[in-house]
Amino acid sequence: ACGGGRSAVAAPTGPPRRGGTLRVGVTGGGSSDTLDPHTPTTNPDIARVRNLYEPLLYRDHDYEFEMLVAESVTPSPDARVWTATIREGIRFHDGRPVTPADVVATFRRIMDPDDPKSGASSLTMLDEVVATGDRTVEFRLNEPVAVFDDYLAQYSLGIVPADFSLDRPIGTGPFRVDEFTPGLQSVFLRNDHYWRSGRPYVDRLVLINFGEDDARVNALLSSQVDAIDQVPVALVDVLRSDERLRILSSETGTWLPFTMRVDRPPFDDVRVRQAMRLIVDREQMINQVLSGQGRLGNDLYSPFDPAYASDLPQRRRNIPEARRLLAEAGKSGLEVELVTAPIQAGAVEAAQVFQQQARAAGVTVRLKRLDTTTFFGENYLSWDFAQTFWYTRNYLPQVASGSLPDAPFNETHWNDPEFLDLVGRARRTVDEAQRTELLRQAQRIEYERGGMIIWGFLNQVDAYQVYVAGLVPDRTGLPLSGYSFCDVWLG
Amino acid sequence: MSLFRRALALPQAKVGLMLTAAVVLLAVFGPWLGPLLTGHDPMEFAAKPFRPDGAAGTDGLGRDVLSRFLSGGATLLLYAVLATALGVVLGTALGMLAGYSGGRLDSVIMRGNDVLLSFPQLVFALLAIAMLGPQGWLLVLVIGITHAPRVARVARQATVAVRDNDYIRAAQMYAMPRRTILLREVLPNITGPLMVELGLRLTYSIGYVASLSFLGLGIQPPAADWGLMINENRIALVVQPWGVLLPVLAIAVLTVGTNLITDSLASAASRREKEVLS
Amino acid sequence: MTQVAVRNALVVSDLRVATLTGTPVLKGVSYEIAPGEVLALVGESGSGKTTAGLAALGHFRQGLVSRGGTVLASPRDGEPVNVLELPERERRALRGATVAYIPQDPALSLNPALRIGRQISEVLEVHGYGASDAERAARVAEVLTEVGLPGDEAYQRRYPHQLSGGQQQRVGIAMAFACRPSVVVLDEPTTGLDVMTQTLVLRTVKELTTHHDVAALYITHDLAVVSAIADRVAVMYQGELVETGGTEEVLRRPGHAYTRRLVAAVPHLDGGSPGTPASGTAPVLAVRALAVSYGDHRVLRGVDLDVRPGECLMLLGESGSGKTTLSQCIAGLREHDGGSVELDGATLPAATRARSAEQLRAVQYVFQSPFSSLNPRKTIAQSVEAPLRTLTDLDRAARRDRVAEVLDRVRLSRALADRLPDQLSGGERQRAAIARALVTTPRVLLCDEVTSALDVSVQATIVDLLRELREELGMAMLFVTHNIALARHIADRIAVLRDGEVVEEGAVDDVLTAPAHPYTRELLAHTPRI
Amino acid sequence: MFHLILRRLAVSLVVLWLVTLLVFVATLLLPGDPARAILGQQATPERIAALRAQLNLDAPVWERYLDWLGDVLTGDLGTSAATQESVNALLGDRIAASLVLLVSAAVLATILGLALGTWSALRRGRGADHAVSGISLVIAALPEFVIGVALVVLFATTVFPVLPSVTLAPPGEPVWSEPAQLVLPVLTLTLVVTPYIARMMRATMSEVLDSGYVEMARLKGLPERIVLTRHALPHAIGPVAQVIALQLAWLAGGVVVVEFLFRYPGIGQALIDAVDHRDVEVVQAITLLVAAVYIVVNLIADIVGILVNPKLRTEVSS
Ligand SMILES: Nc1ncnc2c1ncn2[C@@H]1O[C@H](COP(=O)(O)OP(=O)(O)OP(=O)(O)O)[C@@H](O)[C@H]1O
Ligand SMILES: Nc1ncnc2c1ncn2[C@@H]1O[C@H](COP(=O)(O)OP(=O)(O)OP(=O)(O)O)[C@@H](O)[C@H]1O
Ligand SMILES: [Mg+2]
Ligand SMILES: [Mg+2]
Repeated sequence: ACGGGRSAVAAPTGPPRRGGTLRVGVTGGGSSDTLDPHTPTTNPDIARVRNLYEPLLYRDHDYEFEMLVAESVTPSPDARVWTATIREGIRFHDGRPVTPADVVATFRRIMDPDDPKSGASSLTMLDEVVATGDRTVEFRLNEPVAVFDDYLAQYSLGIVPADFSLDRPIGTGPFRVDEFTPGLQSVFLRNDHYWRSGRPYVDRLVLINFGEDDARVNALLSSQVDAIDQVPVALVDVLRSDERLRILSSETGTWLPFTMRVDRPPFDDVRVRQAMRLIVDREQMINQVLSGQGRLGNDLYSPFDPAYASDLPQRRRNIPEARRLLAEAGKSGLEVELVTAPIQAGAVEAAQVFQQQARAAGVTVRLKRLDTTTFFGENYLSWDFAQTFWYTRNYLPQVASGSLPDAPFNETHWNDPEFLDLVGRARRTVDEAQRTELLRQAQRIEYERGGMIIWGFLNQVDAYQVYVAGLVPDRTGLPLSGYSFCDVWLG
Repeated sequence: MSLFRRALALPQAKVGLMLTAAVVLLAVFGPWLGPLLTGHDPMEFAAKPFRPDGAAGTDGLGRDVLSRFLSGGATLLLYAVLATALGVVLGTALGMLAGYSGGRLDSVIMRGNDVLLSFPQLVFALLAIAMLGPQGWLLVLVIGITHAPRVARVARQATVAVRDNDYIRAAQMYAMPRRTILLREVLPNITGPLMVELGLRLTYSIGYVASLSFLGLGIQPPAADWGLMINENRIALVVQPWGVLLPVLAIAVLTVGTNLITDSLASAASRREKEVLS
Repeated sequence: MTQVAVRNALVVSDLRVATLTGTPVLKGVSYEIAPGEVLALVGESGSGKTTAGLAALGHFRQGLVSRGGTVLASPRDGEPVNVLELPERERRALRGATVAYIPQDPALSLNPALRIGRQISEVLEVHGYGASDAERAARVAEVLTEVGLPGDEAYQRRYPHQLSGGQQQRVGIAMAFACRPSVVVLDEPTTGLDVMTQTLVLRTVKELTTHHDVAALYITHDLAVVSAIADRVAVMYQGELVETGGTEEVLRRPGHAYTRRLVAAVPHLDGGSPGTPASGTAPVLAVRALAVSYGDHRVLRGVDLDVRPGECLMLLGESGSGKTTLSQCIAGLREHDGGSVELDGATLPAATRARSAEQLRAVQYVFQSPFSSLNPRKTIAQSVEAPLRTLTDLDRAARRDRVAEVLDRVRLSRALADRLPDQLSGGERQRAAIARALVTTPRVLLCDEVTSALDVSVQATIVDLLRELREELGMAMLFVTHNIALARHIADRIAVLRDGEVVEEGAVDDVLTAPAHPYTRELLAHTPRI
Repeated sequence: MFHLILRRLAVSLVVLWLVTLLVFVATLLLPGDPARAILGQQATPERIAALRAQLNLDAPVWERYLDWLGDVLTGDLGTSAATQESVNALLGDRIAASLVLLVSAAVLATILGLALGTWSALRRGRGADHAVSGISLVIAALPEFVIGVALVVLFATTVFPVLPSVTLAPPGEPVWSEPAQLVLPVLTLTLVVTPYIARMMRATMSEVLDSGYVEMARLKGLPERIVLTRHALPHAIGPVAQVIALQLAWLAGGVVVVEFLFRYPGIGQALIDAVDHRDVEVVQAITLLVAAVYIVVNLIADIVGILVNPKLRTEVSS
């Protein structure tokens, strides 16, 4: 979907020009590449989904809500029923209008008990989806959820026709499929029925998989692609000095924390967790791991949430205090194994830096480096000390994904009764001020006792040729303006 | 052994020995030398990543490249030597047994050999490492096993050439046990090709360990290791070439050195054979 | 010296050749050969014979350079040219056309991947012999017939490996004579051939040279051959010609000390001291109806042999007759299919592994080639000690003493004990091998062609040594050979083996003077004598 | 000769069968759940269970082996766990692409290697020989990725940016539709392989040139050209064919790194991908394929060896 937000400032000036082919190099992907709107896994999957399909609403470049297939999404006073109104005149790629039946079918597909899609796990509160008018659909929940719109604003919840099949991957996105070769590339054409008139500007969009950093950067340097995502941060300065290129650096809420299991020794002792948090030199982390391309973290996530607890004091490295806490816990000379894998650029590097930093406090960190598949394999949720990676999310959806006992990815096995009570109440609280207060208290608990070391937020750094216009910084954490290419044009 | 003396008489062997010795010395004493020269521990953060600070700049995590380079050869060498030793010992044993026994045992061993040979090396490494994780002993094992069938071929061929010599028959006539015949009569007479193979395998091992590290399957971070350094610093080749160039140079010099020695061993061995024949 | 009036076909004067490092190989060699004449060039191994021969073609092996002298070769219809001064192109044109070469080992010199007809015709082609392919084809057939081979198409299409050694050598000769050269250089062309084939080859060479007026340089170290073929002899010693003259004259009245040594070493069929046949006593070694076959090929067809204590039996037979097979069966190195080998009346197990240490000690075997029977990586002492280690329980010091004792016995200086085989000469190696066989004081010693890989002069010393040892130690001996000339020097009795069967057996004198079997007679007839 | 070749063929088949066994067992031992690997981090337990059932991951091992072997024998390499597509379809284009890469590199390296080897054998001990030996020694000493990176820096990105550094074929069109993209990968592989062939060729040729029959050919007065082409070269073919075969077989497996580096859409890239995703069927297919290439190439080399050796060739007739 196309963002509203600020307008682009790039080399080509004047009004946007139509036409041309935009070739984008995207990190990752492989033979399991898919066009399924509801199971995007890798970056290329996400990039495809973002351009072919649209959910009811989504986050724009500033991480504010933006209505897409829906014109509005409003809660009932008790936040148990949410009503979405479909945008007037919106059509699928084949020209058929979007009907409430399509929306209902979409959610049935996602929630299919035999084959639940990625979005299903965070929609457990959803009882049923009912068409209530020509253009309205009701989402009936089994409990009040005050921020349900946030749950709907996911790229993996794109609206598709009721008769959707992967052989005819149709959505309402700015582009439609022309060709698709798993593991290699996809070619999309302009969707002439797109609801935002005049857009997209380019005729063709080619998304090309790149497994290798080298190959991707080299392809950009040798002008075989127009834009690439995820520039290795260490190369930012070099690429910036190249006149043919532009760097797109976005501040995001993406984080790459260390996870400590709070229910197993040695991290079941809160003093050990606190000591570990005091060991990290966060500035050094950002400098060494991210080459400075990041912002300081304070062991709290969701920095763009209005309820973010920015009043809590910034935690800094304090080795004497860390040693004291460890001694108190009887864990001086602690030895731990840190499980790491290249789950994201910088992950293995961060582990190495942490290993080095821990020495100062007399903590010996052994690195166990796995490949990504093994990392996310059978033992994924049972590592005592590991890492994880999340894109920008607001607080409550993030808690639902990772900080509740029944959350699908509760890596730290976080199960704090006081915290659960606060969060549960907040979820049901429609009043924003009241909710914010509850969330701040919950964050304070995580700040004091949590199992994650959140040392910073990563900037998203991408690069493109100077003749490409319309790419803007994006807070969601997805690269290249959130992979949204409908505002992009070629000078 | 006279083979060595003969080989050493060749100028290329001297050059090879010098190159190899230089790199080995560097690898062995580098870990002590590094901090003295640069003032930085190989693990310590000296500056931001890929900055031209220090003699050879910093690496992807801002550690001092020179210091890491100096301490990065030991593991590579150790693994390469161990893997070579394993492969040559295993392969020689199998090859000699096959070549000397002939018949059914020979066929069984050599077919097994063929199977191993046709199994792609890299897939083997990939699978083994995916199975058990990248560990030092596994690297040594994987590379050693990869070498074994190749060495076995050579050892078998050499053994077959020696087997029908009358001195082997004489030993049989004195009812010498098979093991003794293999060790005392056969082995000393196939040292020529085996030494060549040893050198060749060592050269391959070095490249192989480096290649596996390059694919992220070899020696693991944060170890300072030449192969790994190339992998880690490759993206910044244009900005901070030293992180790649120093280890590449060292590996190249080392392999060129071992290759030269191997070469001279080969020509010394073939010359010896010619002399024996004439 | 019959054709003084005729212009010499090849005149070599003051030829000097040295290695790249400067060591002289030929120190001013001069000789000349007239058309139709055969000059034999004799000399010990390494004296420079091949070098001198190749120089006639203007060819020096890699590592050797010419250091002066002239080689004048006269084409059939032209002026003599100095080969050494010709540019490379013209030298090539000369080779094969004016001066041709017949190599020592045809098995190595014929290209294994080319049909023999092709190999002959290509010489004709490059030298522009004949006007058409048909003419050349006819010449190939003709020259093959001249050397006594079938010239037909099918034969020409054979590959070298499909010919026997003698046939290969004759192809080599045909190749050399194909262009009707005026000079041929033959480098030991009969070494490695059996006597019958040797006679055939010698006869062919003789015929061709006289018939076509070709000057031949015949390189050899076998004086018997020299007397059979050469008109004149040149004796080479350490890169110099020490003596030249008519064959008769040189062989009868050798002037130079080296020549005298050479002549003395030639075994004589009619000289020597016949042993005393020990009859009556029970045989120490008895072979009964021994049969061996390889697949369908029956190598031994029921051989019976007796060797009595203290006796030497010579087993005579041409190449491939089964001599080695038989002796290895006795030694237990080869399994047999039928029959038995008995030691003192008791049957020996077929395989060495099944024999007792006592039996192993009693029967010892000396291999044909001293170059392959000693482990090149073990010192002489180690090799000689090996049987003691496995077959006796002597302690280390006792073993060492025994080794020293045996080395003395075979007249090997103790200084050589710690050398590796390749630091010894062939004769010394063979002594070491004999020492190894003697170290367990065997009752029967099997000697398989122990002299055939050695120089004539060395051969004589080994034969002498064996005779003395037998007298000193009183052991029985089976002496396997294809050289009937050695009979009187060593044996008491002879058994003649042919195609796996013993065709004649008897006391040396009886067999040599009154051979019963036609094959034995033929053998005797073909053995060249001085 | 024919029974010799037939026996060689039979041996190859047995080896190939053993390889299938090894491949199957080895891939079975891969840890991790393919289902989870396919679905990635965001997978829910229900989805994983559903997929496991669909992939028939719970059947007994021998049954799966027999099934798989039967399919392979009928030319069906199975269904990719990751994409749910037929492996044949998935790999078809990639095999073609890899073949193009391999064959061009092989042809180039063979020609270059033979020429250089012969040339330096003829100039043994002279400057040119030392130069060729030295250079090939250094290149042989460099791991392939180093050569690849160096070429990219030289010709694609930094020094002379004239060639593309990665392969981006329009979908549906074969990689060779843009030959410029093939240059660097082919060049890298060629540089890796050529030194070995050249060195072997030099050694073999030196030996042949020292042989009695070559000396004899010269003594017959044959011009050097004929000595070389008719008498020397044919004898080098047998042993060198073996080395070329080994190198080609290496290429088939070693192409992974190069394909990875140049993002070349061949089987090497598919392999790394498949191992990452525990896409067992694809790993099996590719491994088997590479093994088969190895076996076939060696078979051909042996048959060439038999054919150029008149002794073996005429075995039946004599
Ligand atoms: N290529 C060479 N380089 C250096 N020295 C050589 C070379 N070829 C031969 N020689 C030396 O030259 C001498 C004469 O060798 P040549 O082959 O002519 O002897 P020969 O009389 O033919 O011996 P044989 O009877 O063993 O054939 C020997 O001492 C030998 O070591
Ligand atoms: N291992 C074998 N396999 C098949 N045939 C063999 C084998 N060894 C020997 N022969 C054949 O057996 C026959 C006798 O061989 P043997 O070696 O006993 O002959 P020989 O009399 O010692 O000959 P020479 O004088 O050449 O040494 C020959 O025709 C030979 O081809
Ligand atoms: Mg000679
Ligand atoms: Mg014999």
